[in-house]
Amino acid sequence: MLKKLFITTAIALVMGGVAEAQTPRKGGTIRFTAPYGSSFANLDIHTSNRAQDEIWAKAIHRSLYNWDAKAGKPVLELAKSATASEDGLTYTFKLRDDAYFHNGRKLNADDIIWTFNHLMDGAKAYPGARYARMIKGGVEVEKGQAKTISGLKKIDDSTFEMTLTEKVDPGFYFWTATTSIYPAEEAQKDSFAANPIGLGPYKLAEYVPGSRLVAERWDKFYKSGQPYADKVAIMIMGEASARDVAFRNKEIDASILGPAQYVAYKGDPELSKGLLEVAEVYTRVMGMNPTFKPFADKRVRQAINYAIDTDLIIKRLVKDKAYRATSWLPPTSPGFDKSVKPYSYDPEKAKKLLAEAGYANGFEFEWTATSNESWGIPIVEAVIPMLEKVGIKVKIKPVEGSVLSEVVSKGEYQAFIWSLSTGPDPQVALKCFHSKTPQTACNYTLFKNEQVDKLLDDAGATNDQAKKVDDLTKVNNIVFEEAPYWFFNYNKAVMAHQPWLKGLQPNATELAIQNYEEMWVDETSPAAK
Amino acid sequence: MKFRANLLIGGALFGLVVIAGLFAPLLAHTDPVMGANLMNAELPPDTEFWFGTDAQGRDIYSRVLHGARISLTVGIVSQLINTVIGVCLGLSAGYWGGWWDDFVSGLTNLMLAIPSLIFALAIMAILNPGLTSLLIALGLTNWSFTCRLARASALSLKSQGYVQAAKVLGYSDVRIMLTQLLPNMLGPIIVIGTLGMGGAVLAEASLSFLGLGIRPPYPSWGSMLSDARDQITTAPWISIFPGLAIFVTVLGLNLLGDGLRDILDPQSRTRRA
Amino acid sequence: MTEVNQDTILKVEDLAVHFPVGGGLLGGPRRFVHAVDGVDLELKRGECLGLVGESGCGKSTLALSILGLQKPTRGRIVVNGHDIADDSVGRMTRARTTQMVFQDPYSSLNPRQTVRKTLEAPLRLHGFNAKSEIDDRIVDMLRHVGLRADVAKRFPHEFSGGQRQRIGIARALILRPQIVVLDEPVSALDVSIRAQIINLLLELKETLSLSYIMISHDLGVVEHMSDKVAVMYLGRIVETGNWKTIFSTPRHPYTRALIEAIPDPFKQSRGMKIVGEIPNPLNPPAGCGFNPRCPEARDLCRVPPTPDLEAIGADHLVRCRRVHEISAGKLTAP
Amino acid sequence: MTAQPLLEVQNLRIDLAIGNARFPAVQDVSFTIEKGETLGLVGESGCGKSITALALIGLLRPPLSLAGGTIRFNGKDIQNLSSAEMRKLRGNRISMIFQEPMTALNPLSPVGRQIAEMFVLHKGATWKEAERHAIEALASVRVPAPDRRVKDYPHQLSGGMRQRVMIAIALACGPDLLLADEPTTALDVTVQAEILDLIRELSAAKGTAVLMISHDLGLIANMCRRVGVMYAGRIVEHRAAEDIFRTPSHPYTKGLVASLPLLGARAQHGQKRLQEIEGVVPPVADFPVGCRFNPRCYAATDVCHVDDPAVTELRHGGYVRCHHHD
Amino acid sequence: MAAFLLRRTLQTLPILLAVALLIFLLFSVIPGTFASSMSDDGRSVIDAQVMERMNKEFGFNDPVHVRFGKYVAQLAQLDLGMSFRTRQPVAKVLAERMWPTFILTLASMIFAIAIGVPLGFIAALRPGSWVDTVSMVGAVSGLSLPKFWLGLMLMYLFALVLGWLPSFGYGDGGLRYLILPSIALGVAPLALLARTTRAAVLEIMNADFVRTARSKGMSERKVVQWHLARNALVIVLTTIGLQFGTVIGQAVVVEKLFAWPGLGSLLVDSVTLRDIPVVQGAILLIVLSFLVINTLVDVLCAIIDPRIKYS
Repeated sequence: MLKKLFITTAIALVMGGVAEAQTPRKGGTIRFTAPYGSSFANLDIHTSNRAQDEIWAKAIHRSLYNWDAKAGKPVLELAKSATASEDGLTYTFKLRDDAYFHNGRKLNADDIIWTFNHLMDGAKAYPGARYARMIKGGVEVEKGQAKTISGLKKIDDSTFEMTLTEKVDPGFYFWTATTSIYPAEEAQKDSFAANPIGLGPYKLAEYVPGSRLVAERWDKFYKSGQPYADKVAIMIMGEASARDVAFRNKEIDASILGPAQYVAYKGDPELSKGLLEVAEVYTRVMGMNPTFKPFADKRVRQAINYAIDTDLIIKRLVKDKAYRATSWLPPTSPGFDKSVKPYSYDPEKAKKLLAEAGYANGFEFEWTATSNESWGIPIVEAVIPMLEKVGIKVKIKPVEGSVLSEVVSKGEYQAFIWSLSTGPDPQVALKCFHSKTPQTACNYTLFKNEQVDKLLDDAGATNDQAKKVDDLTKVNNIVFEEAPYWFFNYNKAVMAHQPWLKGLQPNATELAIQNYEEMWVDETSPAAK
Repeated sequence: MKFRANLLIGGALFGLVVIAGLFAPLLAHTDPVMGANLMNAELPPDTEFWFGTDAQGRDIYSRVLHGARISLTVGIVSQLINTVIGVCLGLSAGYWGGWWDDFVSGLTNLMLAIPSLIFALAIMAILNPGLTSLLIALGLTNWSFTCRLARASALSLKSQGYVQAAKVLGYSDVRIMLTQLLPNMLGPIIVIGTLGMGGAVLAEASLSFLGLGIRPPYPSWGSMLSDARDQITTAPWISIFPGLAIFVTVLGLNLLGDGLRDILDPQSRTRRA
Repeated sequence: MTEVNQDTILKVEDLAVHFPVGGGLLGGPRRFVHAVDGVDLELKRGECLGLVGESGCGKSTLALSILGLQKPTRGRIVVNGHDIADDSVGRMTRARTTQMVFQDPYSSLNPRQTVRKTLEAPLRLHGFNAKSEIDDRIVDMLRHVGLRADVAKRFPHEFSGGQRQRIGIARALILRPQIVVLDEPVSALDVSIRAQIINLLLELKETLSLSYIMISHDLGVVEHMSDKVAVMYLGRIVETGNWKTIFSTPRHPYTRALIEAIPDPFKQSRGMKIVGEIPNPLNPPAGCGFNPRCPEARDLCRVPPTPDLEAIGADHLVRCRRVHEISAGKLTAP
Repeated sequence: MTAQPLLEVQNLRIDLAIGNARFPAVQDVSFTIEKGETLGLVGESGCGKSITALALIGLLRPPLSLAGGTIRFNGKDIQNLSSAEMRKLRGNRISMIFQEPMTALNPLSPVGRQIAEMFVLHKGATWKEAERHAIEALASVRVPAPDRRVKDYPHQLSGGMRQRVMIAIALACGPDLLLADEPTTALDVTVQAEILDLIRELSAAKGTAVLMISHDLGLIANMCRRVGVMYAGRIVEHRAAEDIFRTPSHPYTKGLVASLPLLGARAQHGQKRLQEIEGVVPPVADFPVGCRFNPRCYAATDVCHVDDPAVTELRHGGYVRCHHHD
Repeated sequence: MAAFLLRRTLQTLPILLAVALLIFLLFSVIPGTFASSMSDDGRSVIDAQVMERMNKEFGFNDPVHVRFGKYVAQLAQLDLGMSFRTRQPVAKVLAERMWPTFILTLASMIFAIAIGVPLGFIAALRPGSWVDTVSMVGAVSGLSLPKFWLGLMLMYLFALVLGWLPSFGYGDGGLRYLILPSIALGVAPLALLARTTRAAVLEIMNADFVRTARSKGMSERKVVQWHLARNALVIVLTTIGLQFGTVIGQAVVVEKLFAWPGLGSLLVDSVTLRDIPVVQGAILLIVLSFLVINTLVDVLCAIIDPRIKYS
C-alpha cells in the first residue's frame, strides 16, 4: 500500500543536486525567490493560503505535519507519534520535546490547541479554517456557538487528543503553512504581526515589504545539525524576465521557470546542469459547463478531447514542461491508473461524435481564460484552429484571475481553462465530482454520476486502504470517460538552481516551497560567507 | 527647415503604419489568429516567415500587420473620444465661464491629479481586459490636456472681434462655439491629439505588461511584446518586431505632432520668427 | 413712460454696470467695480455720437450694453421705443437694429471663413434663404464698402488692414441695422489708410441713413465725425454737448486736458496740464472723480457726493462744481 | 572744421531673409544727428523705422541683417567694433526705449533691479550702490515714492509708470543718444503728454540726442526740429518739422498731411471729405520697382515705374526723394 | 504668501474627496472579490464557508451606499480602513511602501531634470546646431519607447552583459539598486523636459524684455543668467510638477519589472487581488502626493513669479 505511494513518487524526475551524497556545508546565505507576485501578504501566515506566502513561512514556521517530498506524503513534524483510535476518528499526538519557539520557549500542547481554536475564529475567516473544520467542534467555534473546539483535548504538556468529524488522515489536513503552530500567548500580542515567532529552522531577521525577507539560523531548531546555511534571503520577484536576468547574473540561487525559459535553460550547457523537475499535483483542464447545451452531451465533451492535438501543444507550446493528462488524478496520486491511455488526437472521431450529438455543423462557444502562459489564453490560441477544423468556433473571453475563480465557482461560463489542485490526497481531489459537492466548492462542472457518488462514499467509509485506492481509481476512470473536462496536462514544475545550491526537494505539491533546513550552499556561492 | 523634416519623416512613418493597417488582409501571409500552427512554432525569420513565428506558430509578420489595425484603432478612437470630451467641456467652460467653468476646471484638475495609467488600470480591471475596454479606458482618462487647451483657447478667442461680432449678429452660443471658436482652436488640438495617439499606443503596451491590456483574439503589439518578454533570450524576434512597430508608430506620431505643431500652432510660429 | 422723440432712435437712462471683484473662498471681501455708473444718453436718427475717454473709463462697457452683450445692473436702454432688456426684443431683433464695427481688423474677422461665408451666415441666420437674394445683398454690400464682388471667395489673410476693415463694416451692415457702434474704427489702421475708412463711414451714414455711436480716443477723428460728443471719466459722463461746443469751448477740466494733450505741430504753448493716472476704479476718490488730477481742484471738489451734470448751455452738460469759476476761454489755436 | 556729428548714418541697408531670398527692408537711408539734437523718423508700420533704430544699437536679429552702409557714432563705424566694445556702447552711450512697456520689462524682476543693472554693467557699481542709484533714477523720472517703487514688479505698475521705468533705464548712464521707438503709442493721451514732456526735459537737461520714432506726424513735429519721413524702407523726405506740415514736398507727405483729421480743421473747413491716399502699404517682399510710392501716387508718371528717384536737395533745407517734387 | 498657500491647500481638499468618491464607485462595481482572488491560481482553493465569511467581514454584502457612508466616515477620521490581504491598517501598509516609491520617483525626476533641462537649454541656445538636432532626435525617440521594454533592455545591458549594476530589487536601498529603475522611469520625463525647456527658452529668447536686456549692453551670458533663466524656470517648473504625476503613474510598470517594493507594485497587486481598501488608499496617497508636489511647484512659481500670487 504505502509501497505504491513510494513507487509513484519515483516519477518525479530528480536531476539536480538533490541526491548527491556530499557532506552539507555550514554557513552562507541561501538566496531564494518567491516568484508568484510582487509581495507577501503579511507576516501572519494564518491569513494566507497562497503558495507565495508559504515560501517564506516554511523558513519560520512549522505545522503539525510536514510534506515529505521524497516520500510524497505528509509526515509528522512537531509530534513524535500519532495513534489512531479504533474507529479511526480520534488521534493521540505526542509532541516532540526538542521543539523551541524562536523566543526560546518550548512547544506545548496548549500552543497546538490555541492555534486551531485561533484558526476557527469565525470573525477572522482564516483560510486554514477549511482544515481545522475537520476537527469535531470546530464549526461551532467558527459560528461563535462555542469558545473552544471540543474535539481537542490536552492530556499533558506534550500530549493532546484530536477527534475528527470524518475518517480521514489528519496528515493531509495539517501540513500546510496556513495551519502553522503559533506560540499561544506571544501570538496574541500586537508585536507578533511584525515579529512572527515560529518553530521553523530560521528566525526573522529583516523584512522589506515588497522586496525581500531575510531569516537567520535558529540554533535551537529540533533537527540536529540543521539548518546548514546561516541565512535565508527570500527575494520577491514576480516578473519572470527580471528573474531570468537576475539568475543568469548570479544574484539569486534559484528560480522557478516558465516554458520559454525552460527551453532556454535546457539548451544551455551550463544552466541545464541545475534544473530540478517535478510532476506537480495540478491538472490543467478546460472545464465545460453542462448548462451550455452542447456541453451537456458527453459525446461533445469527448469530441473536444479528441479534436485537440494535446501532445502537440505540450510539445511545441508548453515545451514539454508538462505531462500529458490522462485523467483527473496526477501520476503521483495513488488513484492514478497507468493502464488508461489518454484521448488520442482523432479529428475524424471527433467529427463523428459531434455528428452523433447533432452538431455536424459545429457550434460556437465562449471560452473564459486568464492570460496565464501555461493555462490561459496562449493555450487557447493554439487550440482555436484545432477546434475550428472540426467545426467548433471559439470566442475568447479574457478575464483576470480573481474573476475567473468567481465566474467558475458561480457557473457563469460556457468553458474555462484553469489549473486545478488534484492532490496530494486523491480522496479530497475526487470529492469534487461528488454530486453533493456544490459548484462553489469545487464541482465546477456540476458533475453528477450515481456510481461515482457511491464509490466515493464507500472510499470514505472504508478502513481498507487497498479498497479505498481501488474505488478512487474507478472514480478517476469514470471521470475520464465522462470527460467533464478537456484533460490537458499535469504541470511539470521546473526550478533552476545555481550549482552551489544543494539539498532541494522535489516537492510535488509546489516546487517553490522548500524545507530550507535541508538546503545548503557550497563555497562557490557568491554568498558563501 | 527642421520642421519640414519632422513632418516628412513623421508622416512617412505614420503613413507606413496606416498602409500596413489598411491593407493588412492583403499584405498578410496568414490569418493572425487562425494561422496558428504549432508545427511552425518559434521559427526565426526566413523567406517564408519574414519576421519569424511565435510560440503558437503564427506568422509574426502577419500579426504585426494586423496589429497596426489594433494600434491605429486604439490611437485614433481613444483620442477621438478624448478630443470630443475635452473639446466639449473645455470649449463650453471657457466660453460660458461661471459655475460651469469652475466645475469643469475642478473635473480637469481631478483628472490631472490621478495619473492616467492608474486610472486606465482601474477601468481595465472593472471592464475586463479587451479592446472595447481599452478604448473606453484610454478614451476617458486623457482628455484633461485637451480640455485645458480648449478652455484656454476659448477664453482667449471669445474676446476676439469676430466672436463678439457673431454675438452682435445674433448667433446662439452653441453656434458661436461651433462655427467661430472650434475651427480656430482646432490646430493645437489636432497636435495634442496626434501626440496623444502615440501616448495611447504606449499606454496599451504598458497595460498589457500589467496584464490588463488587449487580449486575443486581437493581435495587439502591446500584448505581443509583453507576452514575448520571457522569450527575449531564446526567440528575440517575437518581441523585436512588435516592439519595433510600436517604436516606429509612436516615433512617427510624435514627429508628425511636432511638425503639425510648427504649422498649426500659431504660438510656435512666433517662436520661429 | 419714456417719451420718444420722433427722431430719437436710442435712449440710455441711468445706465449702470457693476462688476464683482474678488469674493469667494478666501478671495477677500467681494467688491464692485462701477464700470458704468449712471449714464444718460440720447442718439438721434442720422447722428454720430462720439464717446471719448481714456482706457478704463467705461466707454466699451457702455457700448456692449447698448449692443445687448452686457447686462446692465441698473437703468434702461431703449431702442426704437423698446426696452432691449424686454424679452420681446429678442437677440435677433436686436441684431437687426444694432451692429458694431471693431477696432482691430485683424482679430475681428474669422480667419477660417471666406468673405462670402462671413457675410452669408448672418443672412441665413436671419431667415434669408433664397440664394439669389443672398447673392444680391452680398454683392450690393461689397459695392457699398468699396470692394469688388470677386473678393467674396477669399480669406481674410489675403487682405490688407484697410480692406479687412471694409469687410468688417460690410458684415456690420449686411443686416441693414439702424445703429452702428464704431469701436475705435481707424486706430489700428495705417495712417495713410485712415482717411479712406473715415470717408467711407461718413458716406455710408448718409446713403444707408445710419446712426453711429463712435468710441475713440483720437480727438481729431471724433471732431471730424461726430455730431455730438460725450466725454467719460471713471464710468460717468463728465461733459457732453454738440461737437463744436465741446471742441471750441470745453468746460470740464478733463475735457480741456484731453484736448491739450494732443501733440500739435503748430502749438508749443502748453496751458493746462494734468498729471497722474486714472485712479483705481475699485477705490474711486470721494467727490468729483477727477479731483486728484485736476489742476483746478479745490476743497469743495473733494466732498461727496459726486457732482451732478449741470446744463450750462443748449445741450451742453458739464459735471463740475467749479464750472462757472473756470474761465471758458477758447482752447484750440487756429 | 565743423563739429563731428554724433551719429552719421550713410546708405544704410537692412535685409530681410525669407527662405533663401533676401529683400531690402531698409535701403539708402542716410541721416545725421548732432549732439543734443532730436531727430524724428515718421512712417507707417513696415516702413523700416524701428529696424533702423535696432540697427543703430546693433540688435538686429535674424531674419533681419545689416547689409550695407555705415553707421558712425562719434566718428567710429560701429560695424568695426568688437562685440565687447559694442556692448560697452549699448545702453551706456546709446540706449533705447520700446513701444510696449508691458513686455519690455522682465516681469519677474523688480524694477529697481532692472534699473540697477545699468550701473552694475556700465559703471562698475556694486549691487548695493546700484540700488541706491536706481532710486535716484526713478526719482528723476518723477515716479512718486521711488524708494518703495524700486521693489515693485512691472505688473504692479501702470503703463505710464512702466514707461517711466524704461526711460530711467535708458537714461541711467547718461547716454549720448536715446532711441525712442514709439514710446507712447500704447499709452493714453494724457499719459502720453507727460511721457513726452519727460523725454524732452530730461534729454535737454543732459544734452542727450534723441531719435524719436513714431507713426504720429503731429507728435514728431511737436517733438523734433528735423523730421525724416520714411516710406517702404526709404527716407522719402527730410525736412524741418514745421516745413513738413506747411510745405510738404513729397506726394506721400502731402497726402498724409492732407488726410489727417487734425483738431480744429472741421471748425475751419467744415466736414468735408478727407483726402485719401489710394492703395495700401506694400509688404517688404513686394516693394515696387522704381519709386516705391508709385502705385499710390497721384503724380506718378512712367519714369516713376522704372527709375528710383534720387535725392533732391530742397531750397529751404532738407531733401526729397521724388521725380516730381514741388 | 500665507494666504496663497492656505488657498492652494484648501483647493486640494475637494479634489481629494472627489477622487475618493470616484475610486470608491469604480471599485464597487469591479468584478471579483478578495475572497475569489485568493483562489485565482487554482492552487490554493478556499472553501465556500470561508469565502462567505470573508465577504461578510469585509462588508461586501452591504449595499454600495452603506459601504460608501462607512468609508467616508472612516476617512473623516483619517482612517483608510483595513487591508483585506494583510489584515493591517491600510495606512501602515502604505507607509511601508511609500519610501521606495518616493526615492524612485525623486531619483528619476532628478535624473530627468539634471540632464533634460540643461540639454534643452543648450539646444535652445544653439538652435539648428548638431547638439540641438541630436538631443531633440534623442528626446523624441526617448518618448517613443515602451517603458518596460526600455527597462528590460537596461537590465540586460547593464546587469547581464556588462555586470555593472544589480538587475533588480531594492537591496539595501543603496544607490546601486536605484540607478537602473530610475533611468527606465526617467527617460520619458527627461525627453519631455528637454523639449519643454528648449521651447520655453526659444520663446523667451524672442521676448521683448530680452531685447531690452540686450539693449542695455548685457552679454548673452548675463542675459541668460539675469533674465532668461528665471522666466524659463517658471515654465519648466510647471512641467516638472505635471510630470511627477505621469512618473508616479508609470512607476507602476517600472516597479513591477524591477521588483521594486513601492506603491506602484503594491497597487497593481492589490488591484489583481481585489484588496480594495489598499487600492483606494494607494490612489488617494498618489493623488495627494501629486497635489502636494504641484502645490509646492505653485508656491515655488509664486516665489519666482510675483504675478501668480495676485491672480
